[in-house]
Amino acid sequence: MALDKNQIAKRIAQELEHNTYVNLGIGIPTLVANYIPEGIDIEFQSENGVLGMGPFPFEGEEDPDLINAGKQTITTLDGAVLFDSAISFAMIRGQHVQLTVLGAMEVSEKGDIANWKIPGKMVKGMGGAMDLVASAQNIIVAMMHTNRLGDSKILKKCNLPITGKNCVKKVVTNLAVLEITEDGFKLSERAPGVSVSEIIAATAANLIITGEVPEMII
Amino acid sequence: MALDKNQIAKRIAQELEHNTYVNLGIGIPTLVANYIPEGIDIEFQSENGVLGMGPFPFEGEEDPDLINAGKQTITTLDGAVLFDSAISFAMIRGQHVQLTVLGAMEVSEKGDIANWKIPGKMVKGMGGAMDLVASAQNIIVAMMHTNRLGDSKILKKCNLPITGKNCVKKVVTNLAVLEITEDGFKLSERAPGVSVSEIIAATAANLIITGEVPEMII
Amino acid sequence: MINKFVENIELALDGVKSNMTFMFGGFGLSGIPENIIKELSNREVDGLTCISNNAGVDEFGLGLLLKRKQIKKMISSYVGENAEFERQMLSGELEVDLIPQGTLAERCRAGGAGIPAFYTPAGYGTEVAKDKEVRIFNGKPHILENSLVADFAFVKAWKGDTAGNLIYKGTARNFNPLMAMAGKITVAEVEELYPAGELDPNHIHTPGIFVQRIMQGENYEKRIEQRTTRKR
Amino acid sequence: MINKFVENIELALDGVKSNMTFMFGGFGLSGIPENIIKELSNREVDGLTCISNNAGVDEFGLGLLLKRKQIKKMISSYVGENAEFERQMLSGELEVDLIPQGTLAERCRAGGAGIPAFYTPAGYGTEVAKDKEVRIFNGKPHILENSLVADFAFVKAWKGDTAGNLIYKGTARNFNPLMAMAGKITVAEVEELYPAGELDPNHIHTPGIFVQRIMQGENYEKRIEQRTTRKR
Repeated sequence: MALDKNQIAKRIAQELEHNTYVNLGIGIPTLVANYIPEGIDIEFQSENGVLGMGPFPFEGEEDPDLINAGKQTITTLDGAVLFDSAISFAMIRGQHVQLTVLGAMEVSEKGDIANWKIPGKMVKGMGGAMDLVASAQNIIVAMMHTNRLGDSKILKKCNLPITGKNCVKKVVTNLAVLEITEDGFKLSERAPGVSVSEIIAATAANLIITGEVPEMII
Repeated sequence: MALDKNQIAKRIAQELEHNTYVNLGIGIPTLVANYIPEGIDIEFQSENGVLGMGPFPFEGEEDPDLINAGKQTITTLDGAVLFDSAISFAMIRGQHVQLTVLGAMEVSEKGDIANWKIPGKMVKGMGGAMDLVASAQNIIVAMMHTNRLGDSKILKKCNLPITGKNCVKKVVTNLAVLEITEDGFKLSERAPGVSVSEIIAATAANLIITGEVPEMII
Repeated sequence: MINKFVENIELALDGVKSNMTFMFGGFGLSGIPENIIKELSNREVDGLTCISNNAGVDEFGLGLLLKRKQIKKMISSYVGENAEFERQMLSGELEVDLIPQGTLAERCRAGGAGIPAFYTPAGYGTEVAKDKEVRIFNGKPHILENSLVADFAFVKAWKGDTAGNLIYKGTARNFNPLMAMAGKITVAEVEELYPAGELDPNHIHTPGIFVQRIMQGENYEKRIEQRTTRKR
Repeated sequence: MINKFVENIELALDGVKSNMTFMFGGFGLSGIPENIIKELSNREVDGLTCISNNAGVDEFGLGLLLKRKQIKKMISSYVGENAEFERQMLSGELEVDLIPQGTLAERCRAGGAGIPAFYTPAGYGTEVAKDKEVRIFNGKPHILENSLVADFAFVKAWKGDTAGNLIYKGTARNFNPLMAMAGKITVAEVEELYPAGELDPNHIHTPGIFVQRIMQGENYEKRIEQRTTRKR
């Protein structure tokens, strides 16, 4: 069965490495914080100026002066620190943040990502995404495999204006885990109960498949 | 009679304008702080990271963590602020500091200044001087008119490696006040009792002299 | 000490005119200069170029100026919260320059720091790089970005003193310290105003030299865009 | 929380080798990492490239490394306090790269911030501009300067916590926060070390993300170069 959003987040959480700083984008990526594996120390950075983000506040304790990049009220943990937007992006551009997880509208087999604009229709802006994808050492995309019309978001080439070139390393969707290799998308895991042929059918790009494709362990 | 160092500082203090930020170099410029005219509010910036410098500390109250750019122990006044070297030079480079007073080995009639290096002999480095002279809106040089060998420091062209080009606006020496105009040095004041011909004799550059040259009022 | 205190918002906004370029601190609705924005929305100034990370919401923040069509051009990184904004942009009524958030922050800082231009990898290979110089450093392509300055920068701080020194709270800091540096005239409104000497000089985020006028703000609404909580 | 605490100076300096590039915070003798410099002067490491605003005095600070000829090259802005330095430089034993102080600060910050190069007016028309690209912005010539990074950055703070967050005191801040950003490995020694959570997150100057190791310093001498006082 295809994963739900929480299960996608849970699968991505398995990628977290001990003692690393991580930036989580809006949407599914935010959910990753709920599934940090035992024994793994992570600090979450939010590009609006906080490192060491904690869970949402208890009801009645929301502070309008303490939000994340999704404008959600948050809390901070021991060891947290606040800073301005220039220092925040110094962390990002200077590659001090090891992992970025973000959503996407499209990902290409070269690792290009599009997630900021649908010309003539939706123009929300790139926010910090262009800075993040241009500099992060490791970028994982969390998204549904297809859009609302059922079209594949895994493409040979992005149709939408891109956010960054050759930057995505891995994609986790409701159907599969895909690694981006020099030769394109490698299908490395499939959602429990989802067959390789179902994934191929839902994917516009070519998939490199070598041997048995294991099921994800969620 | 030629001015002493304190009198040079006192004459420069007359140039201070109300509500301005001022950076004083090492040596004679530092003395300017002792002669701020009544009714003039000034804040002194020191490029090692302090704005709102006060007088030297009382004996026994020196703080090694509170020094000026000349490595002298200082105090701070109400409203003072401490910052890092990048912010300090953001103030300087960004033209937030209105006046810079500094010493020199040579000044040319184009407003070039040399004060950081005697090749093969003395190489202390430029410190913050190159940043200051490249960006300050107003630069006044405080120095002796001649060097220890009696040679003029007011030149048609600098012989030493320069610190900055076309930047000095005014020079106050023990003998004279000189303004730098498009056509070169204009002799605008002379030290009390010092004659125009004495100044000409001590000066290697041409001097523009129009009418009577008034005596400085110290 | 150079006194930056102004008694009221009229003095704070002295010299504000149509067709000027303004910077506004804030991220979303957090840390925006509420009093100044409200006052501007009551004035007959338009044709404005506004530099701000976001564009407010329909009835608050810069949304107030958008509604009255006072803004000719927005320079922002993310404008997704404002339906009227999207309408004006897609219809062509509003000019919009969208900039990567880190580039926006750094361009403001550079403007204040006298750095006219710098190279960044953000936006290489995208629309953002159009007509911009590309140069390779350490094997990686970067684009040249220019600094930004404004006729007025409007910022909001938690605490301030009469010397213009500012301290921000939490993530309400965001773009405020950078825009404070980049305004030809920077006006700060603060929640708490102190006499010079009351704030610890080690703890100040924006040195007073960057601030030309400081005023006491009032009636802070501090709207929350996404009130997210957990149960006890 | 990511724990940066190391128990002793051996762990703090793990990986230090000859021929590396080091940054040292401090201005004059104020805010220098005294413990680390002393330890380095007792080790058999040489051929070092040292980036530091100054070069210490003859018997203290980086003067200790100079005396033992551990330094191959200095990158500094002002070195006037050290007679041995001047001797080694004029005799050609020591390579020296003198850089305008503001450019040095900004190059370190740029190195930490992922900005490979920027334009500054400082040094235009001087020896400093030799072989550097010149470009006119707003009618004024600027030169292109590259960022700096180091194998190790050694910094000294007043207070620190186990998450690596740092707070500096007075003018001992200077280059420390900028070099902290630019070290591949940044080691901080602090006067006062606290458990994470004890320092106010609004008041931290260097976020812990820039610091890889933090250690408790001891026996701070804090020499004063120019003891200037007034009479009561």
